[in-house]
Amino acid sequence: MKFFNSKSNYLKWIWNISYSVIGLLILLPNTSFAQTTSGASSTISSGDTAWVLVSAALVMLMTPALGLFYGGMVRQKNVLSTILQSFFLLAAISVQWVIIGYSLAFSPGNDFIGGLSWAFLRGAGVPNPSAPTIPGLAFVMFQCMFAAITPALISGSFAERIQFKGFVFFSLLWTTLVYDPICHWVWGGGIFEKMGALDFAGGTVVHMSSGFSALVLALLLGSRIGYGKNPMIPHDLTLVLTGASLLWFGWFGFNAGSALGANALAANAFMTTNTAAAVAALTWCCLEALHKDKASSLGAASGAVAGLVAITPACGYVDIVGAILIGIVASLVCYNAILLKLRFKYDDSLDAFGIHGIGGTWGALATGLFATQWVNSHGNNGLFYGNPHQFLVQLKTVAATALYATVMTLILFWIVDKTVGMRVSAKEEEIGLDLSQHGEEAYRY
Amino acid sequence: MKFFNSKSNYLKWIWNISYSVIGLLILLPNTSFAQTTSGASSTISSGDTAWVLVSAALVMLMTPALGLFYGGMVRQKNVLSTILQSFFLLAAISVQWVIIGYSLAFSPGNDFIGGLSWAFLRGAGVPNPSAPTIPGLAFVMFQCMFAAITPALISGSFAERIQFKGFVFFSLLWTTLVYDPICHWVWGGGIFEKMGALDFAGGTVVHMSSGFSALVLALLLGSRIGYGKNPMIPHDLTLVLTGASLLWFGWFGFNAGSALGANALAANAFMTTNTAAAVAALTWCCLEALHKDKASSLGAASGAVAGLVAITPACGYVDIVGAILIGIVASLVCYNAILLKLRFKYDDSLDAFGIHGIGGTWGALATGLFATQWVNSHGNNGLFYGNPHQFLVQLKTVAATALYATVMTLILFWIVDKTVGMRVSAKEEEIGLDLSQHGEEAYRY
Amino acid sequence: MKFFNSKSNYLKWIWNISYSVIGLLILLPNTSFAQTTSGASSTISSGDTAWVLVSAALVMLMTPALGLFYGGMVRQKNVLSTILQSFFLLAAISVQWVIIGYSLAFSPGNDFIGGLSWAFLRGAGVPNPSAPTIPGLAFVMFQCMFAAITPALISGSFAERIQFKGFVFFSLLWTTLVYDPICHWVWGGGIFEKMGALDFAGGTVVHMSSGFSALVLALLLGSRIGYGKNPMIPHDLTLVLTGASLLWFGWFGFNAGSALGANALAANAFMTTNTAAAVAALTWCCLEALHKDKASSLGAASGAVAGLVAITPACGYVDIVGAILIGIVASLVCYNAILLKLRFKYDDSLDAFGIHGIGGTWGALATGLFATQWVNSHGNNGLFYGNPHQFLVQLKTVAATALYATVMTLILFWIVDKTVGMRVSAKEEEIGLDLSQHGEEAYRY
Amino acid sequence: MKKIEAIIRPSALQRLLEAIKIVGYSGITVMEVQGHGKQRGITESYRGQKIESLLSKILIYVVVRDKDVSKIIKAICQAIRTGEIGDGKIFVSPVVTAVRVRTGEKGEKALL
Amino acid sequence: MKKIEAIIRPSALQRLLEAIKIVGYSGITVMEVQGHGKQRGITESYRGQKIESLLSKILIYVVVRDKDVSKIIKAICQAIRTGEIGDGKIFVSPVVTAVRVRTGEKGEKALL
Amino acid sequence: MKKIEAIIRPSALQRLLEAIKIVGYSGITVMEVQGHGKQRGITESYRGQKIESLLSKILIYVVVRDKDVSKIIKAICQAIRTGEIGDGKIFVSPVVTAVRVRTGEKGEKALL
Ligand SMILES: Nc1ncnc2c1ncn2[C@@H]1O[C@H](COP(=O)(O)OP(=O)(O)O)[C@@H](O)[C@H]1O
Ligand SMILES: Nc1ncnc2c1ncn2[C@@H]1O[C@H](COP(=O)(O)OP(=O)(O)O)[C@@H](O)[C@H]1O
Ligand SMILES: Nc1ncnc2c1ncn2[C@@H]1O[C@H](COP(=O)(O)OP(=O)(O)O)[C@@H](O)[C@H]1O
Repeated sequence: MKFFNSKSNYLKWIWNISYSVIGLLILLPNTSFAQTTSGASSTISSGDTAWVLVSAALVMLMTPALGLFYGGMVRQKNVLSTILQSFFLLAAISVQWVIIGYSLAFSPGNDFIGGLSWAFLRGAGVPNPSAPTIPGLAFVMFQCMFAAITPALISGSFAERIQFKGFVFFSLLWTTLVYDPICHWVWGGGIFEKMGALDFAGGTVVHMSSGFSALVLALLLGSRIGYGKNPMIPHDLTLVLTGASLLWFGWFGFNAGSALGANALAANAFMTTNTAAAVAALTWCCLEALHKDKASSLGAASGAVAGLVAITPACGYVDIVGAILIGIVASLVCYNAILLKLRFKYDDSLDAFGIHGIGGTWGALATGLFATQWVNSHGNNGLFYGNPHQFLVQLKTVAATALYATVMTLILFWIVDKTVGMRVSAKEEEIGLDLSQHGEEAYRY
Repeated sequence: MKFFNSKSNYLKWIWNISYSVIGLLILLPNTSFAQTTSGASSTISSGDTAWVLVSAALVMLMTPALGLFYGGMVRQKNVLSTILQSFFLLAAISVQWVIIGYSLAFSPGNDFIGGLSWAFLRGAGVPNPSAPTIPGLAFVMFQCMFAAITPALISGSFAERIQFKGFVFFSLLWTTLVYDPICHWVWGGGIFEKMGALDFAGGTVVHMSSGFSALVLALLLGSRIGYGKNPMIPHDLTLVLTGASLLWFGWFGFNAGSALGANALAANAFMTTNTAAAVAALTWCCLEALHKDKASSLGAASGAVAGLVAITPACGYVDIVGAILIGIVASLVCYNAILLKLRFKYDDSLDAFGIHGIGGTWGALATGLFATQWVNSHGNNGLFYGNPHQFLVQLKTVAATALYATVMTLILFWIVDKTVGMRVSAKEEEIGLDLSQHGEEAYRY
Repeated sequence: MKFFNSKSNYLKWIWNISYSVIGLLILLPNTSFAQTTSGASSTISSGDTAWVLVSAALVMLMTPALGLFYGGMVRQKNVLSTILQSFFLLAAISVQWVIIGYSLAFSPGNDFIGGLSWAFLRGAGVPNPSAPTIPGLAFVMFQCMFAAITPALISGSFAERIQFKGFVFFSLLWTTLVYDPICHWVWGGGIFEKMGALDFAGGTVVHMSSGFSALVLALLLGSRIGYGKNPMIPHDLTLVLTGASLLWFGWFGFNAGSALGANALAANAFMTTNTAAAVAALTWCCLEALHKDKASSLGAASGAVAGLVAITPACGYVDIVGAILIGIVASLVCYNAILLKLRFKYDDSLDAFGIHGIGGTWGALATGLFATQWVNSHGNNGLFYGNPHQFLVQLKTVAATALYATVMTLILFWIVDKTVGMRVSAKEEEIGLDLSQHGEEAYRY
Repeated sequence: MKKIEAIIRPSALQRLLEAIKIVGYSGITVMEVQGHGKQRGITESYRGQKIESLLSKILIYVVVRDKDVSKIIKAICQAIRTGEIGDGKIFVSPVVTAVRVRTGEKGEKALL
Repeated sequence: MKKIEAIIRPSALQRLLEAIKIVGYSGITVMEVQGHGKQRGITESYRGQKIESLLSKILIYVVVRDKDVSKIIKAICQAIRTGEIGDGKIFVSPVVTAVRVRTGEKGEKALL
Repeated sequence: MKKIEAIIRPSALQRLLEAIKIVGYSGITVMEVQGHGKQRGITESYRGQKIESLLSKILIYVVVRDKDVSKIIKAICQAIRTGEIGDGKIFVSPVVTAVRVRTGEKGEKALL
């Protein structure tokens, strides 16, 4: 069987990784941390540092939480592979980030990408200019967790039918060539930042980029065998609810942590985040009650996540009214996006596009509508506060992000599919990815 | 079947909610956040802010954790409905709180209830007087999470037999008319505060109010079909233990966060909380070992929760000796309260009264026994430290809370039962609430 | 059956505990907390306090997380007993610590053990000298959580065949006579500290001590019935992954919290912790891919934990290069240690020795290799930074810890086995510990 | 010997077990199944995907001496009949022999 | 009366249910089992311990009138055959009688 | 053809599978059941509610040619007998026919 013969591929992969790691280790002087603990420590705020470190831990938790959320939604035979996709990316991207990702995203470069001068965290001993009151490494790690969860979000679209090897290669390439650049555009001094785009915690860079890539992958990979005929129904909704709850919990770090300090702005982001999630969960339940007479737990969880996605770019720029409206509309659009999928019969298994792509787009645009300098004087006003220009800027970033993510995913899919392979064989799919890709079963009596 | 015909009820409900939301939106000027980020920011402590924001996140996690704790204890066919009751309330009360609850509880009013002047968080941009070192919104959100978990606690008593619609209406009314006022009495400048009652983190307002209401509901709803004949046994104790662990974890935010700052008082509350939980868990295990020769995992979890409940009002006023004694007695009284239930044959499904009602009452009284100004100079001494008056005050608040919660629950039950309906039909109960109320099943091969 | 006749043992136990508690309560003056909230509060940093309190909560979560991690790995009939072993120790050691453990570990004493002068936390109202910027009780509670998880780590070796009573007695004795002294040696001013040993967050005191004791217990208790013939395979890997994820999350508190402040050192520990965990998870997956052509989810989780164990003593002394190398080697040695077990046919059920014993030893030694004063000027340089002496010191502490833990465990096992009994009967083992020791079953339809 | 299989509501399990015990059989095997008969499932819906659920049932199975068959059937019906759809079905089928592994006893001796 | 047991791939369940419904039987019982036939499991490995896995299968079981047996078998084969190893097996065994608990009806009347 | 059902301890499953394989049958179906025979359960207690537990058992089921019945029974007994209560039971019942879905083969050919 094919999956018993891939040793050589693994070997190559291990070799390549080892080679580059060792190579870089030799090149690097060991002075990368010169004087971490001294330096300009007088400007460091212990309160801000405590908050950002906690936030980084909270965001870290989101990646495995996403694994549980997704893992509960697949069929039993694929649950481990789905959870592992998130868990593994937490590990893989954590390494990618400290070696090269942080540098590509944040080190000085051009409008489109940073350089390699901060590879291996060289120079991260001093505070990053965008977070002057916290140690440089706190900022690095906070951002690291964002990089880890973003490709994991995509995994909702190709669940239950992707090769593990193909998944690993694709995700590493995608993070390096899609996430890191867009992160540079938005927060690393790149083109979006220069255009004055507002994205507080990652509407474009996290949710849109992953959501549109997810759509492309779902289309390129094709549907699961039996899709549309056999029911493909969550195998454990308690896992889904646990995952969604931990996501909600972790999202406070994601959004309020993006204030990069423990201050009124963080409190505002905390409030808008919670409010939008709550409103969206209620809205989704209402829609279900209207459509099929019953609110469901999967619906409540989906709604909450949709609201959290949509408020992400806006949370530090909008007030309570903005948060409520963003939450309501988030559920309206995502709920219908998911129904569309059933109509057009593409198989975005766990609705990564329906929730992150659509929700992220709405959030990015809504920031251009509801942003107000009353909330954040370093932000800008949106359309409803008399500044239509901001909405235009947001529109442009939305279009650019969607386009870039789509095109790059097409290219990367093609490359990985031709070299390592992306889709499992029909037999492996029937047996399930847990057994065929990992030689394990989740549950046993 | 009846549950297929309730569309009109849902429609009405959605209409009502939308109507009021939109109405209020129109009435409100959009200046609700005037200058959030500026203001008297000079007095804000980033350390205190970090701690309270984290605490708010920890308390948020408690509500779904409660869902898991309760969800593991019901039969498989009701697990989703039970988890959803908590999850949904997190959403619903989060919205209620920012719209109207916070104002009812904390805005200036009379001795019994606040006003509507802070509806939609108007004025929350400045620090609340009771927490001058943190942003106003941090205080709002911290308190929001308390409001969300309190009605969720009740759900332990009516699990496995309540209509989802009835549950939603009842809980919203209960929060508005029972929780918000009592919160005002205790922390919002109301009658209890004026009497000098001590309730550090919510013994009366959270645990007693929910516990006594739970008892009333259990009696009014009647027992589950087959109660006393068929075993009604936890379907997944790993879920119960997971939930209990997360509750313990979140309770540090609940109790130590109630110091509203990162200081020695918070550290004391952290210590007393952990100690009482630990002592109570051990005591419960010992009682089981005596009674039936085996300590059980459900017992350890129940004991820990009983201890956490009992220490809640006392944690910022007592020292280690107080914490140990409160923990021991908490398990003694709750353990026996649960056995009473079996004698008197009422069906408090998951012992919401036995643990929160009884444990909360003991905690509120114990605060009047063990409180000492050595620990908290802003507090008061209790009976054992020479101040019998404090015990009397605590007695009064206990009686008033129990009475108010009982009477109001009677009234609200009657109203909701006559209009929306509270109990499911026998057939729906047999099928299980997951299928009959939500059209879902939790587990699937 | 034997396990129905043990009432007298329980009674004795309860009596002993009650007796000592009450005795101590009478002896103690109630002034243990004199002026907690005032005192030298001017030096307290709210940011540092917030961080350490949060870290304490994170470390608390690790103990039940370990329960889930281990619980998923045993067979279904033993899952509750396994989770309960961790949960119960959280309670039992929390009480032991505030009564006597903290004093034994940290109060002034000789080189080998502290005294009893700080029993019942007397004097903990003022900051501990090693953490001058946080309230004394914050330090006490942070350390408490370390004491709780350490004996829980051992439980991986004797899972599925130990008597609950024997387990309880052994663990309490072990904590008092093994953990508390070693903690004193390392952090309480004892012999290791005087030798200049570096152990940032507990490589020797937490992981080696538990790991070597685990090995001894596995050998003394003997293998599970059928070991080597019947497969003894994880019954729920989603639980394992959930536990591992929460461990990773909590470990940020464990390691970065050990900086005892929110500062650049904490950020460094955060980064090295995450990096080592990530690298080790990847390495383990690669080893599996090489050996058996498939990376597994159990492997990824095991690797992450191995990396976290190994970086623990080093996290505040090494930089990114050290973290990467420590992570890679951690997986190499632990992976092979586990295979050794299969060769030598001893039954370390869940590889407590293979991961904590071996990983902890490697971490302690590696600290002597990679430590650098660039990272922590209060630390020291290691061998690779020109200071071979440090490596020798580390070697000595490693040897002493392994020896002391081994000998003491031999003695304690003998005592408890002769008095209370350690191993369950064959029939109880066949039925499973959940039913035979706790009268419960985990799952039910 | 006959094998009696009853497919019943989960909530009727306790009553059934007692009824069978009274007739004098201690050997009983129970399994969790799903099914539908006249009683149909309920429509479930997951993000727009609809399926009709099967209902959770318990299959209880006891092998008895030929002469006890009608006694057992009567006892079961009495114990669990509610008169509502979903009460369940009983199937009786032949068994050639039974063996008690512990002793190697064969036939009816192995049953009790 | 005959009892027809089919042990099939989980993914074929829906098609099977529909096939049986078309023949006219609404009473069906389904259970989750594990097994292997010609199709062997895959080697699993957990920290060095190896075992050969059994495969997850569905056992579907329906009691029918004698005259419907061959119709049902044909319907099942048509519905789920892929021609690959792992398609499943059908076993037919005798049933002496059937009882509808709700009404006490016996025999073939109790089936439909 | 006969259907052989053995209800055994979970811990005996591996040995049983090997024993059956040796006799020459690769087709085997396994399911998780609960039960009690002479061996009774243990009293469980949950917050004061007591019940007697059923014990977890494995039901293993294999359809064989008539002539192999006694061989299989002997193999099973040898493989898993400990002499303790709880060793398990074997039931043998008639099977009318068997069908291999993949090929449509009927009868004993379909078994192996
Ligand atoms: N002919 C049959 N073959 C197999 N199982 C059946 C059959 N008829 C009924 N069942 C099983 O019995 C269960 C109970 O049937 P039920 O709906 O109570 O029957 P009725 O409504 O005819 O009284 C069903 O859920 C199904 O699992
Ligand atoms: N002789 C048998 N006795 C019991 N169960 C069997 C037997 N043969 C097959 N099975 C069951 O049927 C399932 C499907 O068999 P399958 O592998 O499709 O057979 P084949 O490859 O011969 O077509 C197996 O997994 C097993 O559970
Ligand atoms: N007459 C019977 N009918 C159905 N199942 C039975 C019968 N007798 C025993 N069993 C099943 O066999 C299992 C093992 O029986 P066991 O206790 O080992 O029998 P014994 O003690 O007589 O040797 C029981 O748990 C039960 O599930």
